[in-house]
Amino acid sequence: MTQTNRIAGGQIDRSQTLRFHFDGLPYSGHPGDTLASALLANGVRLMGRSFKYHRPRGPLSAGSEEPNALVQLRSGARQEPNTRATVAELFDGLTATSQNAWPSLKFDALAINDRFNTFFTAGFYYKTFMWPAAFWEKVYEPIIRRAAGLGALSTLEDPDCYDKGFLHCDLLVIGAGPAGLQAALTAGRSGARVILADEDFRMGGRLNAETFGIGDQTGADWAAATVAELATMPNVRLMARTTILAAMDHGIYSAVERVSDHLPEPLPNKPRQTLWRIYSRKAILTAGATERPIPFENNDRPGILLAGSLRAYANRWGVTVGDRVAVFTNNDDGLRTATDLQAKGVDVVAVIDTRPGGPLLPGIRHLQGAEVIDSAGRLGLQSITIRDAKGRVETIACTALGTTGGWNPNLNIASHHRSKPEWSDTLATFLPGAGGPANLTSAGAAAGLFSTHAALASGDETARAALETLGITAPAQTLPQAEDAPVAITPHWYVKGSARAWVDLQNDVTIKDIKLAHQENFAGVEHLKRYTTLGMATDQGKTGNTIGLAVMAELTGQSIPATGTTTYRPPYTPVSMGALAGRGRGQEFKPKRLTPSHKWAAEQGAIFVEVGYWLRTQWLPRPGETTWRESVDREVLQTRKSVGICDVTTLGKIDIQGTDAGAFLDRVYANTFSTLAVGKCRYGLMLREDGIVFDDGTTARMGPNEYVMTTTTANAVTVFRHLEFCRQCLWPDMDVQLISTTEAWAQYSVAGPNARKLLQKLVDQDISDAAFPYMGAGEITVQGTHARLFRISFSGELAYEIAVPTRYGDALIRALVTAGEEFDAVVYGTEALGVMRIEKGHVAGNELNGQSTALNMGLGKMVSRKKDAIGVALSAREGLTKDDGLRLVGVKPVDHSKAMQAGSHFLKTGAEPTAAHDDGWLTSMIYSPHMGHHIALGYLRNGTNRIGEKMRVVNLLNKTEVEVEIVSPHFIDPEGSRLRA
Amino acid sequence: MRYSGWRILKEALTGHKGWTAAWRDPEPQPAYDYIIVGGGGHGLATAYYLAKEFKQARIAVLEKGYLGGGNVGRNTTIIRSNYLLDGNEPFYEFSLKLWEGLEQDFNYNAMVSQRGILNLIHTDGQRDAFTRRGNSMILHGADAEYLTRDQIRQMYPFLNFDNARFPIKGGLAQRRGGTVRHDAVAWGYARGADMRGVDLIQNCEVTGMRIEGGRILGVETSRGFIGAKKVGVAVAGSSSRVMAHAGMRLPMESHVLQAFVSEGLKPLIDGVMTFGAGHFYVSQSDKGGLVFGGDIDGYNSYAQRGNLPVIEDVAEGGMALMPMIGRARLLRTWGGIMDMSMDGSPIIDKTHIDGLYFNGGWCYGGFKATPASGWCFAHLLATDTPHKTATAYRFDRFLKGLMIDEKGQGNTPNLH
Amino acid sequence: MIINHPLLGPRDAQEFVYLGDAALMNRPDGLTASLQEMHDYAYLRDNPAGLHRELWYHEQGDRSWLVVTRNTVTHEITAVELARDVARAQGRSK
Amino acid sequence: MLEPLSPLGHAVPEATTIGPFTITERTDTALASLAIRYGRAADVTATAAAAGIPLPKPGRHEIQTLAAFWLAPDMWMIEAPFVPHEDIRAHLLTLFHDAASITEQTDAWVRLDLTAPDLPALMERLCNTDLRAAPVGFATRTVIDHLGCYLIKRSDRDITLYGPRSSAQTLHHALTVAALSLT
Repeated sequence: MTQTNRIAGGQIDRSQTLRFHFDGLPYSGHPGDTLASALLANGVRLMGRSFKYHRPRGPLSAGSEEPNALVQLRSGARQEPNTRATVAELFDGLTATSQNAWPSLKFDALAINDRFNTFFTAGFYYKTFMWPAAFWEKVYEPIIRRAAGLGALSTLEDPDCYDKGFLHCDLLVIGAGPAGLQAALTAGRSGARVILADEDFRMGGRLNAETFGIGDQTGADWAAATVAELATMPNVRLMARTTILAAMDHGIYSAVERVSDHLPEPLPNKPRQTLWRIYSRKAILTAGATERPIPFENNDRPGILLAGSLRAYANRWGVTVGDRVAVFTNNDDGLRTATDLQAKGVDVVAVIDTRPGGPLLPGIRHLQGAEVIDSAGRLGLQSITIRDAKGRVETIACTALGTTGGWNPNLNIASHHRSKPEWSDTLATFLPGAGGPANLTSAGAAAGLFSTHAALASGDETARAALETLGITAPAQTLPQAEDAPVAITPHWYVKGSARAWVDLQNDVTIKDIKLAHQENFAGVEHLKRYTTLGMATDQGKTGNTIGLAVMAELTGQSIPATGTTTYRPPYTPVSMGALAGRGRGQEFKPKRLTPSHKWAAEQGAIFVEVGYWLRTQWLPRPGETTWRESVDREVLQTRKSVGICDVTTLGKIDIQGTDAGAFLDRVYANTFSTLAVGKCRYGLMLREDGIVFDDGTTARMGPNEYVMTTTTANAVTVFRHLEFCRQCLWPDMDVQLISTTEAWAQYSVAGPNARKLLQKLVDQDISDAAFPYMGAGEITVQGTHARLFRISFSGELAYEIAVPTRYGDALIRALVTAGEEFDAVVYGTEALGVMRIEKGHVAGNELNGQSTALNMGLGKMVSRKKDAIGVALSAREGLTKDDGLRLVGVKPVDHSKAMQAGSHFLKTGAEPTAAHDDGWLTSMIYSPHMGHHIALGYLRNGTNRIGEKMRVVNLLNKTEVEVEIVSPHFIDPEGSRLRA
Repeated sequence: MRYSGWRILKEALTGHKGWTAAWRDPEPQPAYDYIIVGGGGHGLATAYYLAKEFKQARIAVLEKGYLGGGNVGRNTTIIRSNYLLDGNEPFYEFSLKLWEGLEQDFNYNAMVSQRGILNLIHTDGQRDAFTRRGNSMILHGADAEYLTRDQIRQMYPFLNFDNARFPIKGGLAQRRGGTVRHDAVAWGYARGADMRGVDLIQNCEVTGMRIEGGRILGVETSRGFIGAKKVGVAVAGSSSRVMAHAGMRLPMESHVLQAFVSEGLKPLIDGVMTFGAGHFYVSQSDKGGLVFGGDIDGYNSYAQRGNLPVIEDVAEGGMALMPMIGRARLLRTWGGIMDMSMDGSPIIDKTHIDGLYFNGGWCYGGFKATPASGWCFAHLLATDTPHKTATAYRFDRFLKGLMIDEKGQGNTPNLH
Repeated sequence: MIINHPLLGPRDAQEFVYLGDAALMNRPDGLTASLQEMHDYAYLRDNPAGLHRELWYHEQGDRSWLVVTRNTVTHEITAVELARDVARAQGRSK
Repeated sequence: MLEPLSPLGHAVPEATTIGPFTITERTDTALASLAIRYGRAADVTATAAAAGIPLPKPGRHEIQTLAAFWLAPDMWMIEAPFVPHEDIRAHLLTLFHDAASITEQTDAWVRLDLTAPDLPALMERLCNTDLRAAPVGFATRTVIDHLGCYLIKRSDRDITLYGPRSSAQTLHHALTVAALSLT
C-alpha cells in the first residue's frame, strides 16, 4: 500500500523507508513514525475492536492515553499484547496484529454483541446466570471467560532481559514539554543535579504537535535546541522513552526506560527495558494535559479522534486521518485544529462549535451553537449528523472528525498519595490538589497553565522555588516570547439526548450505562466505577473519567467536585512485569550460597538441594547406585558402622563476647549458660517471648568472656536480629558484642565409631576421650592451620564438628576423605543427616514449626524458672501446659514392610477419620537402615503416656493408613553410650 | 425486586425503565436494636444474616464512606478453606459452604467460581507441612488433593519447570476453592439486607461510643447520636481506631497489603495458584486481568498505598514462576489496610462492655471469610453465644495461651 | 521510604526490618511481672492512625535498632533515634 | 598443609575485564572486626592511635599503618595485608587485650575490586549508593542483588566490594551482567 494520507511536513525522516506488517499486510512508514501514524498515513483507520461490543475502532489519540488502538506487537516469544499503536515506535520489519476479533478485524463474529447491546447493560451479569446453580462454572462462566481479555500472551518464556537501577538527583522533572524543558534548563544552569524524563522518544511534548513559535523559532526547533543545550550539561541527565510510573514515599519515583522497544530486538546483553528508582530531593510534574472528547451518539467510529491528536498527526507526522475533516469543539483549542489542517491543504468541511457566539474562523464553515448528534460508517467514519443553532439537522460527509471538550491536566502522579484533585470552574477541569507527594509541585499544563508562555514561566518559577528550598540559587532566565492565549471554554460534557455515546471506549461504557447506574443507586463515584467499569480499562479512564463524573453530577444535581474523583492508582501507564522483576528470575531468582565443600561435591556428582538460599549436598551417589535410597542407606549405615563426614557450614554461627556474655545468654536461652565451663559446649533452647520454641543449637564457651553460638540454618538471620534487639533495646548497658561468623568457618561433622581415629590423623593435638571429652570445645590446629573442634553429635554417634577458616574448607574435605579411605569413610548429605537425627530423636525444622513448646518437644525440663529469660513467663500459660497436649513420640509400623508419610495424622484404632478423633500428626518420617524399617517422629496428644499404644496413621490425601506402635523418640542408643565412647 | 434472566429480557424490551434502586438511602433513626459499625463485606453480611437467619429487626449499618468500600472492594477475590488448625478449619469450611449457595440465597450473581486453588510445593519440608494440612482439611470435611509435578505440568505447562531456582515438586489443591466477584458480594448482601428492612447509612462515621455503667447505649456519629441495644463493630483495617472509642487496646496492628492487576489478557490461568518459594499468588478474572499479590509491606500504615520493594518482590516471584509474564503489563496497584492480629487469626467475640461486640483481626484473609464471619457475628449478636465454628476466636486466647497460629510466627503481626 | 539514620544519613527503608511499636522495649521483668502484664506487653498495641514510635532494624546496614517516629497516615517521618539511646534514657540498663 | 581456595573457587584469584570494567578478586587482605567493650572506649582509642589503626567515623574508610572502616556503633572492620596478618585476630589481641572484642572475619567475605573510568554508571545498576556524590574514603553497607555488601570508594575509579563469601559467584555474576549491559 502507499502512504495515501501522508501530507507535507512533520518530524519524520522521509529519506528512509521502514517496512512493516499489520494483520499480515505490508505497509511502509518512516523513522519518527509511530505504528499508528504510519498506519494512518497508509489510510488504515481500523485498528482494533472494543472489549464488550466488539465495535470497530481506530485511534482516538496520538499518545499514551489511547483506549482503542491496541495491537499485539511482534510475534512468538516476544508477542506483546495490548500495545498502544499510538506510542509504538516504528522500526523496520515490525509486525503487529489486531486483537479481540475473530475471524478477522473487519468481520468479527462477536460483533453480534453489539446487536444485543440492549441486554448487555451495565451490571446485567449480576442479575442473571444464577440458575441452575451448577451452570455457572459449567456453562456460563466458560463462555464469558472465552471472551475475556483483549490481547494474548505467548506462553513462551520472555527471551529478553531487564535491568534495574537507582538514580539520585536534586530535581526530577517529569515531562519534557515547554514547562519541563524550561524547568530543566533553569535548574541545569544552576548546577543542580537534574533528571528530565519523558515518555516520548522525542522530547518537546505538545511543542512537536503545534505550529506556533517560541521566540523566533518554531516550538519544535526551540525544544530541539533546548534539549541539545541540556545534553551538554554534565549535571543533567536526559531520559527520553522514560515513563515516571509512580510517586513512592519520601521522594522516590519509579520509572521505566524503554531501552530497546524501538528496535527489532535488543542488542546483545542489552536490556529490553530498565526500571529506575529515582531518589529525588525535589520533583516537578510537567506531564502536560490530556484532551477529552465530547460524547455523542456513535462517537466511537474509526476516524473520530481528539482534535489535538488530529493536529498532532498533521504537524508532527505529516499525516491526515481523512481527506475531508470536521471538528467538533467547545473551546478555542479546537479551532487550531481546523486552521492548522487547512493550512496544510486538508479539506476542512466544517467546524461544529457548541458555543453560540464569538469570532468566526475565516475561510472555514464555522457553525456556532451547533452539535454533532450522530455518525455513520461501519468500519470507519463516512459522515456526521449535526444539529445547528436553529435545530436544523444536516448530514455532512467526512472521513475524520476531531472532537475536543477541553483539556485535563495529567495530575495522576500528583494524586498518587491519595491527594484529592481540586475543581476549577474557569478551566472546567480538575487541578492537582493538596496533600500529594511531599516533594512534588506541578507546573505548566499539568497545573492548568495551558498557554506556552505560562508553561515556560511556571517551569522556570517552579524549578527556581524548588531549588531555593535546597539552598541552590538558579541564575535569572530570560524567557523567550511565546503565545499566551487565554483558555476560552464553555463546559459541554456530552450531547444531550444521546444514549449510546461512548465515555469509556475500551470498556464500552456509554451515557446510557451511567444513567442506569444512577437509576439503581450506584450514584457514588466509586459505585459508578465499579458497577459500570468506567475507567477500569488499560487507559485507566484518562480521556473518559471526567466526563463520566460530569454526567453523574448532572443526574444527581450535585456539582462535579462534590461528586468526587476515584483514587488515582499507580502506575501512570501500564508497565511490563519483566521490568519490575529485572534480573531476578530463573536461576537468578535468589542468590545462591555455596558451601565450602561445594566444588569437591560437584566433582563427585553430588545431588544438591535448596536449603534457604544454600545449596547443600543431599546425597552422593556412587557408581552402580540407581535409587536415592541406596545412596542414603549406605551413607547412614557406613557412618554408624565406621565414620561419615558432612558439611554443616550452613548452621548459623554467632560470636558473642563481653564480660556479660554469659549473663546475656542466660536471658536469651531458656536454659543456663553462665555456669558452662570454658572449653565446653551445651545444647541451648531459645524461646520467643510468647513461650514457643524459636531455635536451638549448641553454644560453646571458648574463653571466660567468649562464646560461639550456633543456630539452625533457617534461623541464622532472625536469631541474630533478635539478639541485637535484646542487646540494644532491652539491656543496653550489658557488655556484650555480637558478630556473625557463619561464612568465616568451614565446618564439617565427622561422626561414627571411627571419627576420632580419622580426625586424629589430621589434628595436631591429642583428642582422646580424656583430652577432649564429650561436649568439649577448643582451639586446635590441623596440619598447622588453626581450627576449632567441638565434640557434639546430631547422629547419636561419637562425633565431632571441626571448623577451619573457610578458605581451607575445600582442602579439608579432601583431606578428610583421603584420611578416611582406610576406614571406608563416607561423605553424607542432608538426607542421611535427617535419617540419623530422626533415629536419634533430635528435633529439627519439621518439629521446630513455630507452634511448639519445649514441653511439646519433650524438653520441658530445659526451661529454667529460676531466672528471667525471654519467653519463660508466657510459656507457663495454661493452654501451653495442658497434660493432654501434644508430645513428641517415636512411631514405627507394626508391619515393618509398611512405609508412612510425614504429615499423616494419628487416629485411634477404629476411630472415624474426623477432626474430633484427630490425635496429632507425623512430623518427620524416614526409612531407617539401622532399624530396617520406616520410623517417624510425631506430635501426639498426651503422647508421653501412650508409649506402647497401637494406633493408626492415616494419609487421607492418598487414602492410605498404617497401623503403628508409639515408641520413645530415641530409636538408637537412648542411653547415649555411643556419644561418650 | 427479584433479579432473573426473564427480568432482564423484559427490561431490555421496555427500555430498562423498571430497574429500581439496589438499596435505599434512609436517614438514620434515633435508635436501633442493633447497630453494625462498618458497611464492608463483613458488616453487610452480618446485617443480612441478622435479619434473614436470626429474624432480628431494627438494624442499621453505619458506614463512614460508601457501601463495600472496605477491603471487600480491594482484594484479590480468593475463596478457599485450606486451613490447618482446629480453630480455623471448621469456620472457613462453613464459609466455603455458604459461598457455594450464596447467589441463590441472596439473588445476586456474585460469580462464585470454584475453579480451584493450588499451593505449589518446592521442598520436602513443605510437602510434609502441606500433607499435614491436607489431612486436617479432609478430617474437617473439606476437600484436598495432592498433585504431583507431572499433574501440575499438565495443568499449567508454562510454569518454570526446567530452569527454576526452586523447582516445583508438587502441590496441594483444593478444587472447591476459587474466586468471587468481590464488589458483587458487598452489593448482594447490601441489597438483601435492605430488602429485609436494614437501614444502610453511608457517609456516617462513628466518632464516639456512649458507654455508661459498663454498658453501651449507642454511638456518636458524624450524623449525630444513634442509640442501640447492641453494637457490633466490623471495621477490619480500622479496628484499633474504632475500639479506641471504647477505651480498648487490641491485639493487632494495621498494615498495608498491595494487590495488582494486569491488562486484560486472553485466558491463561484457570484457577488460583500460589508460589511456594516466594511471595506471589495469582488468578485470572473473568475479564481477563491477572489478579495477583504477595507479601504485606510490613510496617504499620493507614495510608492505603504501598511502596516499590513489595511490587518488585511480587514481580520477581511472578517471573520466577511463569517466565512468560514478562511481556504482560501491570495495569494497576492498590493498597488495602488490614488488621494483622497477633497470631494471624481473627476475633469474633463479646467485649468487657455489655452490648459491645467485636469482629476483626482478619489479616489478609478476610474476604473468603465474609459469609461465615457475617453469620457467626450475627449468631453472637443475636444469641450471645459463639457459633460452633467460631468458638476459638476469643479475645482471651492470648492470655490463656490458646493462639491459633497457622504460620507459627508468634506475636509479630507483620509476619503472619 | 527513606529513614534518616542518625549516624548514616538517609537510607532506603528496604535496608531495614520492621518490628513494631517501640513499646516493645518496655519489657517487664519476667520473674516479677504478672501474667496479665506480660500478656499486655506481648500482645496489645495502641496501633494509632497518626504519629507512631516504632522499631526498625538496619539489617542490611549497621545493625542498629532505631526508634522511628512516623505518621502512619502520611508515612512522614519526623524523628529517628538510636534505640539504645532511647532505652537508656528510659532507664533501661543491664 | 591445607591449600586455600579463593571465594570464587580458584587457587589463584582471577581478574575479569569487560569493556572498560575490571573486576579483580583479592585474597591478600586480612579482616577482623573490632568492637569496644563496655566502658573501654578510652583504652581502645589510645591503643589504636599508638598502633596506627584508624577508627573512622560512620560512613568512612581510613588508612594508617592498618586500614579500617566503620561497621556499627563502636565497631570497625580492620583491614591488613594478609601476609603477615594471616592470624589477624591474634595480632590485634596482643594490642587490645580485653578492651575490645575481636573476631576473625577474613573468610566471611569475598573481596572484589572494581576499576573503571565511570564506575557510577555501573554501580547505579546494582545498588542504591550514590557513588557519584560520595567522596573518596566513603564506606557503606549496601545491597547488591539481595546480598548485603560493603562498598569502599578508594578513588574516583577504584572501589572495593566485600560480599558474603558463600555468594561470591552470585555477586560476581551480578557485576558481570551489569558490566556487559553497558558495553
